[in-house]
Amino acid sequence: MVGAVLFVCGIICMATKRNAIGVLMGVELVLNGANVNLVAFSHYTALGIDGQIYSLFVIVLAAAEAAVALAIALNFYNNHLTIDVDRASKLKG
Amino acid sequence: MVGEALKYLLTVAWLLPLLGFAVEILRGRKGDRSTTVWPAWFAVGCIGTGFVCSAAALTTWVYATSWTVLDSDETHGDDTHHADGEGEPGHAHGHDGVGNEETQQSSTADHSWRLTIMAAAEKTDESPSEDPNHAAVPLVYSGSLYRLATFGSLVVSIDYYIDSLTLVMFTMVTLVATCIHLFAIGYMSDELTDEYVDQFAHMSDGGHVHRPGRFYQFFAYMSLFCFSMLGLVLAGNIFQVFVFWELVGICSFLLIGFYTERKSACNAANKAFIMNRVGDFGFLIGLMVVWTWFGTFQFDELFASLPRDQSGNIVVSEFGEVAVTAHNGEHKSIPYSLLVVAGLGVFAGCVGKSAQFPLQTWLPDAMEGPTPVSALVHSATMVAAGVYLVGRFYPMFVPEVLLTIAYIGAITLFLAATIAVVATDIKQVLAYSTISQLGYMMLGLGVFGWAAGLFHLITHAFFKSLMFLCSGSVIHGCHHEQEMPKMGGLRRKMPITAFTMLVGVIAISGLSIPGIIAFSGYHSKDAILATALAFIQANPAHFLLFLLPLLTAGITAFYMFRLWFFTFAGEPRDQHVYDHAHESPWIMTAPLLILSVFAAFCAVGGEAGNLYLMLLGSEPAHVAGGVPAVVEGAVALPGDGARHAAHSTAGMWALVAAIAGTLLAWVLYGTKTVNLDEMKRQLAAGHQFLSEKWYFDELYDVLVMKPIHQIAAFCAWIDRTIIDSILHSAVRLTILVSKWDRAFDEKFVDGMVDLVGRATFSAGSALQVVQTGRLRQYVMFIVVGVLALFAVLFTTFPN
Amino acid sequence: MFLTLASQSLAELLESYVPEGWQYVGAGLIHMALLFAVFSLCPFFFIWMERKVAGRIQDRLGPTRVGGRFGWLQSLADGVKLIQKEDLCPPAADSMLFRSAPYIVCMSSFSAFVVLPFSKGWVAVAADCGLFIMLAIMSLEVFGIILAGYSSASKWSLFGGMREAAQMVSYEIPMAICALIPVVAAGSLNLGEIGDMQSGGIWNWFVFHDPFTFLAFFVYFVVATASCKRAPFDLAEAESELVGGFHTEYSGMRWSFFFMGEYASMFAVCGIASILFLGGWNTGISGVDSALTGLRDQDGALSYLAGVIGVGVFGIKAALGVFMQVWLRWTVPRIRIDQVITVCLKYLVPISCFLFLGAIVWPLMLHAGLGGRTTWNEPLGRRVADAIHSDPPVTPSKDTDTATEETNADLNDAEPAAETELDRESVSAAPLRNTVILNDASEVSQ
Amino acid sequence: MTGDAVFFTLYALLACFGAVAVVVSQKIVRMAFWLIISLGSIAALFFLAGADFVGATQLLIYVGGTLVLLVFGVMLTSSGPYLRIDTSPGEMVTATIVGLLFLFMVVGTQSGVDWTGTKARLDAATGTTDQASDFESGSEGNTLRRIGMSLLGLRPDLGAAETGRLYTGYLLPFEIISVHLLVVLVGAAYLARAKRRRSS
Repeated sequence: MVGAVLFVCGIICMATKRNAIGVLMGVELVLNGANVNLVAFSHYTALGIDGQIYSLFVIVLAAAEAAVALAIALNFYNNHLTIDVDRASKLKG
Repeated sequence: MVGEALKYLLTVAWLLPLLGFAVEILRGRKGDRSTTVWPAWFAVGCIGTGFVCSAAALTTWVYATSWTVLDSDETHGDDTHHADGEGEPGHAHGHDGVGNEETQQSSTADHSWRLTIMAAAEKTDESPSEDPNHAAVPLVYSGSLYRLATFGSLVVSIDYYIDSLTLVMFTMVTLVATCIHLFAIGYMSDELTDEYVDQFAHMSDGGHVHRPGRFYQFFAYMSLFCFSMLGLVLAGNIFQVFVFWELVGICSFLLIGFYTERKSACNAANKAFIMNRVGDFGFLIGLMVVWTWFGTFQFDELFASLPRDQSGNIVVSEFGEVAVTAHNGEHKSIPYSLLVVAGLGVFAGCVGKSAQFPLQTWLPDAMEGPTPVSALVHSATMVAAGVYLVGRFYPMFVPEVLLTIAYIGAITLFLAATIAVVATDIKQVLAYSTISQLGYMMLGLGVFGWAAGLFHLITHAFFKSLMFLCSGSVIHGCHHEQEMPKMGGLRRKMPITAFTMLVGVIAISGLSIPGIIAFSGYHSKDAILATALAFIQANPAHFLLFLLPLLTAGITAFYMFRLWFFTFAGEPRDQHVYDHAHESPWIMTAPLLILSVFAAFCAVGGEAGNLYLMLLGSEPAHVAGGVPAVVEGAVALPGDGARHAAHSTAGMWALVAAIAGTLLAWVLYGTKTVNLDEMKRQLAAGHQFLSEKWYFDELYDVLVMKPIHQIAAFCAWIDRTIIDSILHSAVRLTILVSKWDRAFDEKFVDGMVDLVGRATFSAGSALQVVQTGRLRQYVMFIVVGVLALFAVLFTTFPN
Repeated sequence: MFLTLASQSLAELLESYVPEGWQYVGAGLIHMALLFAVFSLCPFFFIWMERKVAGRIQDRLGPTRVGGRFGWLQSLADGVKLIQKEDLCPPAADSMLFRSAPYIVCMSSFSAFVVLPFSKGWVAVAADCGLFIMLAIMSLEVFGIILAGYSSASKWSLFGGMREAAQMVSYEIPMAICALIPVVAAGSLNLGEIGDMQSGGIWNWFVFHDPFTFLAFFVYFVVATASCKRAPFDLAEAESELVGGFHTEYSGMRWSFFFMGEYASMFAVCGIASILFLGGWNTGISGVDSALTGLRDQDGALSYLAGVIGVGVFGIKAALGVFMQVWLRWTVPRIRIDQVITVCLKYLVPISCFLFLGAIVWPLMLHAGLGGRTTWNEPLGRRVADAIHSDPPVTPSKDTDTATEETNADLNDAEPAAETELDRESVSAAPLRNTVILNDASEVSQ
Repeated sequence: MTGDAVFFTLYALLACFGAVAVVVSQKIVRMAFWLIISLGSIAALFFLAGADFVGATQLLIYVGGTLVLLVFGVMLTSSGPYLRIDTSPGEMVTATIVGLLFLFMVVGTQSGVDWTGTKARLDAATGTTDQASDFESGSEGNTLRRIGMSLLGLRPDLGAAETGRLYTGYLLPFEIISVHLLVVLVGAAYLARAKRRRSS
């Protein structure tokens, strides 16, 4: 349930925030929603510690992803002097 | 396991030169390539070890047959048979080997022993009443070393076929080759430099060619040569023989053309190679026939599959067909003519290899190669290969083929001998003598003197290599002077060479003091002549087959002594050459001595001697008894008995001829009684005719070149006038078609393609709207998509 | 994980006095009070101590007026004064963040004490990875500081906050590594266990465990000083350049919260140091330690007394550490911010990594070389075995003894601190062998 | 209502509230703040779920690391004093609608699952009893060693020690993720540095 809420909030955040870093936060939220479920399963079902280990990996990967995404955002900012993702429409067909 | 031991020994002896070749050609390139001498010693080591191995193998074999093969002639038949009984392992294996033939076929096992002439053995079982001589079953070990490939029922594999002939050949080849290698170390020593000046290779500016020495290369080729020859001898199937046959050819090509810079050398190499191709074409035809009708290349299976009646004749049905049982047991009948074709074809290969009558002209030109090469080519390896193959393939030859062989041999030997009489180049003389001696062998084989022919092959190998080495030593001593008229009196300068040469000359010209001392050539030539005599006694129509060799025996003696007198005796004709002449170093003379010993005494005892009996030990079963003429007009082949009967007379005639020739030579060249130039002028026509080699090259020119040129011109005309016009019209037609085609393409095909392209493009531009480049809209898309998906899921699968 | 107050002994003590069922509540309350007292009092004490020490170092008297001749109550007076001050919030500031920042700082540095044991068993949460949790919680402090610096719309604060954050984040790395070194030696993250391991004799302290821990102690101390932004690493709040750094705009109670947080974290890191390296609540004299252990085994008041003594010892050690930091502050000059970062990233991190490696390799060398043991009193192999194998230990037998003999080496790479003394180790022989087998097999399978 | 339940509800609500606040708040730094609240309470949930190592990791890495990183990013990329890029209300509405739909769907799915039955079947299937033993052992949340060992490739909790069977743990993923982190480090450094060179 909590996981679901977090997940959805994250998605909405990703969907609405025009700030690149806001989008990042949304991603973090989504990942945490997943983590909550993992840990919950590891606690209440027979998933054992595997769930915890998965969530560990998820956390680490999220950190890495955040680092890279932030670097990208910085780069983007220095090229366009903004981090509004809507301006990042170079790929617009 | 006698067979095991033999196999391994011979395989080692066979493969060692290959190793030598590889090492020399690869390592030789490195380092101080042109001034290092080790490749030579490496090669000598390889081939020498090979000689030791094969000698050991020979001894092993002799032990295996418990010396019985070396007993006297009359009983050797049973004794060999008996020897089989004693040579238990091989024999026993042979039996069960035959018992489960299929497994033997399927398994590449080297242990698959087959006593090949089992057919003959069984024949003896059927008819114990027969004369034991007919039951002479050669002791043969054969098997497969390595299976290369299997095409359907055709198994291409590296087989070995070991009988006494193989062993003797091995020993001979390795021994001679060793001596020649040793000799070559001395002879080729002037290649040991970075700046080899080739006096005979002229450049466009008239200067001499300067090139780094090719010492290591020479020895690498020599090793490869020996390897190929040994493989040919060891080969257990005709296909393998063919492979090594070609290898020998290419080696001879490389070695004859060793002085690449000399145009003559290149031409000679090409000539040799092309002439061999002509022969090999026939060989291929023979192979095809054999494969098509016998379905195998294995010697043993081939021999076993030919049916022979009691008298050794090939059974021919009234439809002129021969019912053969193929190795895999199936029966089919072959047109007798095809057997003839196969025999002739294979023999054509031999003709090319051992320079028989139509194709003999390459051999004298092959003198362009270094003298050791000539020695090797003429004695042990190249030309011997042809004769060996004839001997090896003997059981497949039907009488007609044998007759052809005999006539070819006869013609060749006379022709070559006559040319040799007038040749002045020392090596040319030897070359022609070789040709004629080869003719002798062919003749001997042709007139059903199997052992005799091969006997001569061996002895000839010894004394011919000896004489070539001597001439090499002379040439070396005289600084590459080959013209005999410029020599003379050299025996004072180079005594060893002169002495050994004399031995060789006596040997080849078959001189002897009967009953007291006789050199090898005497015995072997006697054997051949005896066979020939017996042959013409059996069928007098072919009397030439005895007369020509008899005559030639005299000529041989004549020109050989002419050579000796020219070179060594008398007064020096060219003072300059004489002054600079010198005896060769020991490394060249030692082989001479060794070889002279063998040349003199290898055939001691004649037909009762070890060598002959050894060869006889593997004589095809039906030869000993001789084959009577089945139908009127066919040739009858004499047996041992007839041969012995004819022996004494033949020997006597031969001796007389030889002595006559010798005396003539002495009179003409030894003493100054006759003025040679005078005689030459009187006999100008004949002399011209002979020294032009019977105009053979011109003959070929007229017979082959001119027609080819005219045909070519005719073809060219056809091309230009007819074919070109056809082509042009075709081209125009094509252009028309292509015009139309182009229209079709542009209208229709391109239209289709464009349609696809436009469709894609419009679709893309339609989708372009979706591609907003807005990250968050993408997210929305994803979410909505997932929603839709789940909605579909829930609606379709309500729990 | 409900807050299980480690109050068994006190509960037993109370059993006889309070009605059935209430003793836990009572114990809980008492401990709450104690903890709160400690948390809120130690900053006061340290502030006073700092001022006195500073005065002494600078040949002053320091505070003398308030409360007796040593100015005991100086800090209290300061506190009162701060409370009286007006609580300003700049108009341009993001007021919510501005207000909440001090609480974050204070809360994070105080809640670090939750897992810090003061004496044997005297710990709020006997967490198995206590050290880890502690570091994690203390890392939250950075965030409060950033928020503070950012939300009070002022250059000084922004600069200060940025520098502060950069400095603390980068110093957390070597701090964690240095803290891991004794953990490697101990084979446990549980602060309580780590403390128990060092009982009995000063030579059992991890400082003297091996050369690497010895060096690591000093490195840790430096890094800890830097990570509580104490001098000489306090450029971020240098009064001379940035007028107080990130808390320029703060005043009154909120401002004092920052300082309470700072002192609390000072005490926390020093507590960590004293547990990890200096034997925690163990006096370091073996006789006394064994006596205290005996005392603990008694029930009721005696064991409680032992606990209190432990608290005293621990507090003294931690306070000494804090004193060291104060001393440094007034003796060493301040260094530039780039130097600060350089020192951290270019020197301290490599050094600590090297020490970490050394600490890992050391037991192996020790075992291979002297056949010696890396810890003196606690059979760590037993704990590994239990973790692997929750069965009750099997009875020792000859073959297991011999078997475990050769398993030792492999065990070391399985878990560096898995050195055991033979008599205790045979207890866990069978599981140990299993470990080894599993270990090798799994490595192969990887 | 046990203490666990109390704390769970408390933290769950806090987390959800933080998440929602992240969504609605327009200032990027406030978003970060609320994100901290949310993630911190999620860490607390982890503690409650007996996964205190994971919880601590969450605190250390997310709150102490990732979020600080984010705020750094905010500060480095903020052109004005308080950067606020507002989202158009239309988007907001659509996003909310879609999100609510999604939420509804997920919750529906969740509630549709019979958890106890699933757990029973899972236990029957895997036959693992470690959770039970974990509960008995009283020291709930002491998953540290087991996690560590499974990262080293040992799975004693699956009863490998008894049976000697081999459970390859997470050694390989562990190594992979370490390398991955290194790569990310280098890559991020490169990106950030490259832009500096270009801007200067």
